[in-house]
Amino acid sequence: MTAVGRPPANGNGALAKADFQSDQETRWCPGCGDYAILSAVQGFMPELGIPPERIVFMTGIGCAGRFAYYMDTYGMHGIHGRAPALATGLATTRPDLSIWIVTGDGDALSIGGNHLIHALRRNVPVKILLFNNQIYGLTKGQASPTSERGKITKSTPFGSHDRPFNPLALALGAEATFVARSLDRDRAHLAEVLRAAAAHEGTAFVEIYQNCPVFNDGAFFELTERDTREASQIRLVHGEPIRFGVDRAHGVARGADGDLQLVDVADVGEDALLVHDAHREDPSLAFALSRLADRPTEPTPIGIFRAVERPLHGAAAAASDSAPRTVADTTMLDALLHAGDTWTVA
Amino acid sequence: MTAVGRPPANGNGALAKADFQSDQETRWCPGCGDYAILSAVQGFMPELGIPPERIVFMTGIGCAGRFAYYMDTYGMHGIHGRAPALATGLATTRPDLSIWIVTGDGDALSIGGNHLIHALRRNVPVKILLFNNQIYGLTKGQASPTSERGKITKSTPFGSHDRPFNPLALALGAEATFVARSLDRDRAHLAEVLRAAAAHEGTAFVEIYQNCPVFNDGAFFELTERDTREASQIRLVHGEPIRFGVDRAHGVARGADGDLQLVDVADVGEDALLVHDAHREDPSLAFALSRLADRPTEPTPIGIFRAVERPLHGAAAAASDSAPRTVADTTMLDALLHAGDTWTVA
Amino acid sequence: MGKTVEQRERVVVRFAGDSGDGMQLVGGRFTDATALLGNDLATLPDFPAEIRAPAGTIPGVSAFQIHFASRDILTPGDTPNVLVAMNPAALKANLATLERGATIIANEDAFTKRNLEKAGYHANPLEDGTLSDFRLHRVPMTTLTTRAAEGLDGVGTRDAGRAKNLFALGLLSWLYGRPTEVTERWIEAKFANKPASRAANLAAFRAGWSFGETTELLDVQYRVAPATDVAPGTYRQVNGTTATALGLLAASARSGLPLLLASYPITPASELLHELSRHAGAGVRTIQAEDEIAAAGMALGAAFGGHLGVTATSGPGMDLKAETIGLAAMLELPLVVIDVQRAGPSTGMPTKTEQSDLLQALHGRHGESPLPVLAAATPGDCFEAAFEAARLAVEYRTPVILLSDGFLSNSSEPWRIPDVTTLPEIDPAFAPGRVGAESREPFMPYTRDARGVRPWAPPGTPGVAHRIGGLEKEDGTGNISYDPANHATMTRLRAERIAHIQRELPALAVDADDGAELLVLGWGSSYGSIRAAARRVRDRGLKVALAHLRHLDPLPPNVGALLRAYPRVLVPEMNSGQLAQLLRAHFLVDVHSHTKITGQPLFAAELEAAMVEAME
Amino acid sequence: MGKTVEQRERVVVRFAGDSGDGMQLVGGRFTDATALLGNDLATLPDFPAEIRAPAGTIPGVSAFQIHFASRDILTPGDTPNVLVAMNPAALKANLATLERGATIIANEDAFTKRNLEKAGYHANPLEDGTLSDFRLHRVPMTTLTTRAAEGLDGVGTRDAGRAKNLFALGLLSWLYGRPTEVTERWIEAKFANKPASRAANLAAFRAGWSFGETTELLDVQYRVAPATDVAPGTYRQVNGTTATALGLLAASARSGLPLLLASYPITPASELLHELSRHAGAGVRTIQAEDEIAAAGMALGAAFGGHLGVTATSGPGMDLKAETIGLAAMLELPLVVIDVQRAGPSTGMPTKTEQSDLLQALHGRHGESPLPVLAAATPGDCFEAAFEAARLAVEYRTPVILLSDGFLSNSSEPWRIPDVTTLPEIDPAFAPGRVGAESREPFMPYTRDARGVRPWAPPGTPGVAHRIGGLEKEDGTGNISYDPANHATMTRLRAERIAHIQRELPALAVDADDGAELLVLGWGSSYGSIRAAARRVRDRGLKVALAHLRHLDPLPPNVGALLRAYPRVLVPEMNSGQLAQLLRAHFLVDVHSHTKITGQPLFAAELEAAMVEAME
Ligand SMILES: Cc1ncc(C[n+]2csc(CCOP(=O)(O)OP(=O)(O)O)c2C)c(N)n1
Ligand SMILES: Cc1ncc(C[n+]2csc(CCOP(=O)(O)OP(=O)(O)O)c2C)c(N)n1
Ligand code: SF4
Ligand code: SF4
Ligand SMILES: [Mg+2]
Ligand SMILES: [Mg+2]
Repeated sequence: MTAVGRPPANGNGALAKADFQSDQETRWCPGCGDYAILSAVQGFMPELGIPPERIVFMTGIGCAGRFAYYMDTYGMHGIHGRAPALATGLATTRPDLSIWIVTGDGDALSIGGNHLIHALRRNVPVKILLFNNQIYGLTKGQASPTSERGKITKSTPFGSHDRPFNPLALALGAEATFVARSLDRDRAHLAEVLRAAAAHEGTAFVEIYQNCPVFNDGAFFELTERDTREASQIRLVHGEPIRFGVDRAHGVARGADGDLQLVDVADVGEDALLVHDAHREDPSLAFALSRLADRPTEPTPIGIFRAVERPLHGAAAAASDSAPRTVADTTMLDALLHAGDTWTVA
Repeated sequence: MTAVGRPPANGNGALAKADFQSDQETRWCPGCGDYAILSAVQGFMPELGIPPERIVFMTGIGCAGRFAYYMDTYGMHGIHGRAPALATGLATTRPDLSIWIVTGDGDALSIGGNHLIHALRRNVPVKILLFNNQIYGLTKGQASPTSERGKITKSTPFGSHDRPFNPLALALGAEATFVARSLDRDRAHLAEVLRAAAAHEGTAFVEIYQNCPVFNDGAFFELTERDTREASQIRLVHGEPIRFGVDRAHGVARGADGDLQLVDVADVGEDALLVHDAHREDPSLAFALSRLADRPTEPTPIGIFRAVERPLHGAAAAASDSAPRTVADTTMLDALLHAGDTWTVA
Repeated sequence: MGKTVEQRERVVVRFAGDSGDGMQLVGGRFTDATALLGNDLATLPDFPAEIRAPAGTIPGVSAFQIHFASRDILTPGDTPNVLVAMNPAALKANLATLERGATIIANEDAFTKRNLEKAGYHANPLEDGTLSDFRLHRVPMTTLTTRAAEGLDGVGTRDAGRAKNLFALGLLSWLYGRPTEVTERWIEAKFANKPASRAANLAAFRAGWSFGETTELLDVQYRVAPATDVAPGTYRQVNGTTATALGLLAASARSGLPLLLASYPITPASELLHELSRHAGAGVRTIQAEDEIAAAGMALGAAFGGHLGVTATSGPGMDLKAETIGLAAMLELPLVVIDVQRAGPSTGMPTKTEQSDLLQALHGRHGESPLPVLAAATPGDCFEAAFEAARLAVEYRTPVILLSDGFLSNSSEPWRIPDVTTLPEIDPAFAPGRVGAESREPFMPYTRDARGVRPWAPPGTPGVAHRIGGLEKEDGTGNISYDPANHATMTRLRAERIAHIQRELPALAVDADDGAELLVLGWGSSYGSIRAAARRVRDRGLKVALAHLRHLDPLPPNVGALLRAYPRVLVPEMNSGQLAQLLRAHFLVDVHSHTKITGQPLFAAELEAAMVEAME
Repeated sequence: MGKTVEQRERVVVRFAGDSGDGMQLVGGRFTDATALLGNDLATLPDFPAEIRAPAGTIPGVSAFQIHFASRDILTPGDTPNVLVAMNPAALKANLATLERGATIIANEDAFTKRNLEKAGYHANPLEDGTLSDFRLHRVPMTTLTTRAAEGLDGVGTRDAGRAKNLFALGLLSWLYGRPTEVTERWIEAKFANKPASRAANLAAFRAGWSFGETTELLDVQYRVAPATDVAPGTYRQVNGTTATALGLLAASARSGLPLLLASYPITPASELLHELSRHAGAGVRTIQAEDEIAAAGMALGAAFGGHLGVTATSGPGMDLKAETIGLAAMLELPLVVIDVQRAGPSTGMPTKTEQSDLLQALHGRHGESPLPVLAAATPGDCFEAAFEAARLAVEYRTPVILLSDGFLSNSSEPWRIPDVTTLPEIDPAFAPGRVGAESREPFMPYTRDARGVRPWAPPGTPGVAHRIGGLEKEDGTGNISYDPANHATMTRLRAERIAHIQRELPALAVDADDGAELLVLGWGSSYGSIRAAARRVRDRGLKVALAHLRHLDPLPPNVGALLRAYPRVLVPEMNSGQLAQLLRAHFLVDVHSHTKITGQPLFAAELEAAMVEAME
């Protein structure tokens, strides 16, 4: 990939969207949700105020994985499912960089599941954008770990018979410190979530519902299309009672058994509603919210489920360094070589 | 491994513990918790009323992995972390077998994490016994994904700086249908949990706290030793209010913010206590319980957190078979070969 | 006004258009009609690498090539006699493959300013003389199709526009006198409950045909007589994927072992997963695993349970399966691993073909873990190769690697359907169960028969329960052993068992002109190209000997003798000379490599040149 | 009563006992004293495979062997002159390795009925004449140790009992006149804040010494004079693990690149992770990854960021790293992969040594992905080999595989500490940043210098931001390309870059007697045994030529010529002949293999025989 010109790397805020657009022709299918996400990310980047050369996009394999080529930053299009591992190596050694992972539902949750949960557990300072289209796009339409049960695909002609993952619940079970969900077709909301993710010090996990018009068209229309979205988007706002629906007539409250349930505000009154708290140390509330909707075809929470700060991977090591981060100089090396008992032969 | 004699495979209940003891000399360190677990499992097996030749133990690599050699059933000591994959292939094709996986905290949660979460998601009919000693035993003492932060090990001389997994929370985030925890040193409780696991149709995930006297001695003594266990075991019993502690003076209740908390029964009264419900469809309660204790050095729930039935992996496929499970006979094969347009050259 | 009809022995037609233009569909239909007419044929789809690159661009071009003849043919053909170009990009992308004098049929409606730009043309090649060396026919296909569909009820102009590929099909069907019924029947069936589309497509197809019939534009019509030198029997068309699936099904039927395929999707191996997923009725279980490691593990787990365990993948997946294949080698259990090779290294060029995984198949595992490696030669041969791979795996209790490639899996040819009763039986020879006193005797899972094969006792068999694992085991008992001498013994026994397979392999057959001084030894999918090249060489009156390896390890018994029997040996490969290296190491013979690493199949023409050169 | 003192040129002592008896500790102390005394030496710990097998059983035996001499020596010795047996199992497990006449010093207290049974003895070998061919000394070590510790305050009988290994050490130290201060100093330090243990151990050590001094039991004392033929310099003891760690640290220092080691624990490679984890102070980062795939990925990610990325593992882990190594080959980024080979296949025998991963290192990836492969020859040589691996990786932007093995990593020898200023500088030659107008020029990440090496521009470098990946890329720009000709070009360029390394390799040195007709060509850890065997062969007055490969791919320039220069070539390997296969394929020379696959190092004696036989 070739790099086009840019302002001197003085980190000044004068950056524009164009500074993040590479010269590569985008190669997604017409109407692919990835276009909207790319545009939203490129549009948001200048806000970071970080010069493009200190930003890195690392991706796995899949349609989503092509993302790296379209950002005029540093980028690595790695191998399938391994972006979190590659990024962990980079993040551990280069705390000065802003590192973003772009991955798909198969890349992150099927072959890459182990690296994902360990990156979350370690709280590696990287942002993970999971483009969830509930299908394998690049390989032309097989079931993914987020495909609904019964889905007919090339690999499941009689319907997928496995229960899908709930990516947010999985992340929360894996000790994630920042967990959010947004939509390819809601640029403003997506930008907001990206902003919060960027501000988060540790691993930020962002699931983005992304439409694949070719192999799984309309999977998220309930949440994204004008006629239905108002009724089905449950927008989470920290510190506010959780209301949603036409005229915000509905809300989320705790039932007698302690489980969360959807209620009519008219019946229970505003005060009975659950007030969203994304900063709670205990992930149980965020987990319960992530289980509210089984599939994105019913009222589904979007926004920031959880955001708590916790020590970063590598931080402790840095602290434990007896010397400042450095490479052994001649003297230090000489000392290392001579450590322990030595003897001299004349 | 050689097999010793046994009663004809008529599945009669006349089996005894001895029928499950192989002729191999056990090779764990003196005092290892694995001995107690092995004895408990061998002692429980006859209850199944299944002839040993229809029982299979599949293990990964680690001290725990040696388990397979000591059971006089069929067994495979596979490769590190892959037992769930091997077992899924067997379970999918051999529903007539009772399949048990024995794995360690490194085997299951480090290298094998991806297979574990996918086995749970699929609800493969296997029982998974995770011997959690919070250390790498076989490789002589490195940190494991369940080692506490700050632990000094051979691989972490300055203390492990990563947050450990909570195995039960991870399993619940991965759609597990049966999740339980027991102790190497509480044979009765362990047998009870094994019984429930065996009765569960889908994937049963059982974490067993196991003492490694050589590399991590006493990690669970708070929960297992006479002087402390009464105060720190929170025994979960379905349908009963959750009480624990000396004179069962303490209990678990929901706080004003909806989070679970430990309370004095005297203060809140028995009625305020949370009544355990392992059969709830929504895993949120089980998840909250799994987060009650951060480490096994404080009051910690043991027993069955969650047990719900859900379609088994493969079941749907079985149903979808247009023919009964069979191999193509000559006619069927002939038909398959001639499918589609054909033409004949004389 | 009658048209002259000319006979042709062989013709290569290439349909090229935008991904959205339905060229693969047209190719498939033309192929079916051609097959039913009795020509021999070979086809090669050429997909774009991208999912769906921007319409009208070069990366978006999708093509389908068919080579058909009145004699048996061996490849999809190096260069087309006729190129059907549905848009400027399709023309530009394929022009280089044409020889001067070739025919180009272009949909002139698509040569708009916008499309020309997208294809990177500054001027219209249909007008600026670019094509003066070719026989160009400009046909306003879109217009004619729309007109043909006009007034059909329910048919909008969009439906009509989309049917222009059927117009092209009709035109070519006329040009080569292909039967029309089969195509019309197909249209009827395909669009049974989409009357509008059915009407539009039928109209377009017929319009294309009558356009050829009536206009002056095309003055000649060609005939390619049915092939006469074809063995009698019932035929069908298969690509390598289908043939592989059928071979595995046949092995399942002849062994009585239910088939489990566990795979993780990867181009171009995914197709096998798709194909076998549809055969639950034949007792086939398929699992889309979470990754390739799991896929191999699931197949091995099923094998432990007494099933026929198969896993299929491509290069990157082979890397990941290595450890499990090594376990299978240690456990001595049957496991069929299919590697549909593609252009590497790393992600490489997923949609392009290559033969560069041979040495990995042989050595891509730690420790001494020999196993049989086979390769398929043609799409149809995938059937026998897959059957043989399964047979060796089951009868020798070993993982077997079958090498196919992207070219084989996608390209198709007529295939003579075998008589199932003539297929060999595969004997799993399970260890018998034991009861009572007998069952008190220790069971010895690592004792061996004359061939060095150990007993296979799946769970459920009474009286022989046992434990196996990846640690070195004691000869006979299978108990864990660290004894130095035992390790040496077991290493030898594992190797001898695989080597033993050589004894039952037929001698490698040679197709040699007497007095030939050059032996051309190939393997895998280059079979057709090598034969075709040899035919040309022979037509020149030159002499050559041909042999083609299915078994790469162990090799057939006579390979060494063969290599030494000819002064010169040429080994053509789509890699940097991997088989050559193997042969040199085994036999110390200075074989010469002809290598090509472009992601394309070998071409008969270049091989012809290489052979002639090797003779000089 | 004075004792006779005899001079010895070389002695092999083997300490053997139960895992719990602290034999490794005793061996280490004896080795330190021996090193300080100025003998040349080589040691080999021999751990039990089990974590801790039942006390007193054969699988529970742990041994430590040391070979020391007044001349330079090359191996830990084939057979011990003195065996110290702390219990019956230790005696039984090691008896077979002794030649008649050898000395056995047994702790008779441990030969109880129970212990004899555990070891599988029916009668007491100390009494039933089993040992009549040996010089047996029965010493009641436990009793004497306990007695020595009696009355020391705070010392219980348990402490005392545990100290018996120090008694044995004291006795052997007397027997071979080892300095005592160094050992006493060590005890003082080690048990600084455990006064009871300190007292008990000191007492035991001194008791052992004076037991030798005073009793009639041992009438001779031996002396092994300091080695004289040792090059001047400052020495320390290193095992292969430490030397590798130091080599990587040196490469980090000389390149200015901070070191990141990402590994997943596996025997015997874990030690390197443990060792480097302690060097955070030198800017070393270590990560215990979740698996080997992640470990390789993390190291590669760090390399992308401009660090020295290293990952270390053993066989099973190599299988798992294959895909990432292939990516590194495609990205053309530096990556050092260390394979500490162990006995395979599969889990095999984790604690035993082997050389069976060579062909995997060369071919264990899909597609054409050549990379440099190196091997270390001795524990000390691991320093240079690791440094060289890092140098090639950085300067040629390539993954490099360094082959070590279980024997090298555990055994130790005196090592001459190099003068750091004489170590070559390693130049990362990062691409310079660009600002202003210049930065508007396209940056070309896949242009190449004269050696075929591309620019390395880590993130953070202004004006040269770029994207790389595993798909085939266009020569120069690095843009994704499916162009057939480009793929051929890039495949060639990747291969030529690696081949170019050969030009800078020194010719392979030969140590040849003039007129020698046999060339013995080895690689890796068999170096010492081959030299030792050659010495014996030469002592017989026979002639032989020796050469040892560090670079397996590319090979040094003169290897072909060398092979042809000798009528006979012998290639000894701890595998089934993998280097031999490589040489035959490259040079069509009929080299002869001497192979051994027992999990043990090659022995000088067996190699001596093999050489003599090869000469006949
Ligand atoms: C090791 C390996 N296995 C399989 C593949 C084939 N492959 C490429 S992308 C992909 C999955 C794509 O699905 P997803 O991650 O959801 O991304 P999407 O294309 O939907 O954006 C697969 C299976 C590969 N490239 N490498
Ligand atoms: C692919 C692979 N990597 C690494 C190893 C080495 N290894 C064996 S067991 C083990 C971890 C053991 O820890 P755990 O799973 O907790 O089991 P435990 O020994 O504690 O019972 C490791 C890293 C291996 N055998 N295979
Ligand atoms: S296949 Fe789906 S996800 Fe991939 S580019 Fe096309 S529309 Fe987007
Ligand atoms: S190392 Fe620990 S877990 Fe392993 S056998 Fe010994 S005591 Fe048990
Ligand atoms: Mg997807
Ligand atoms: Mg453990």
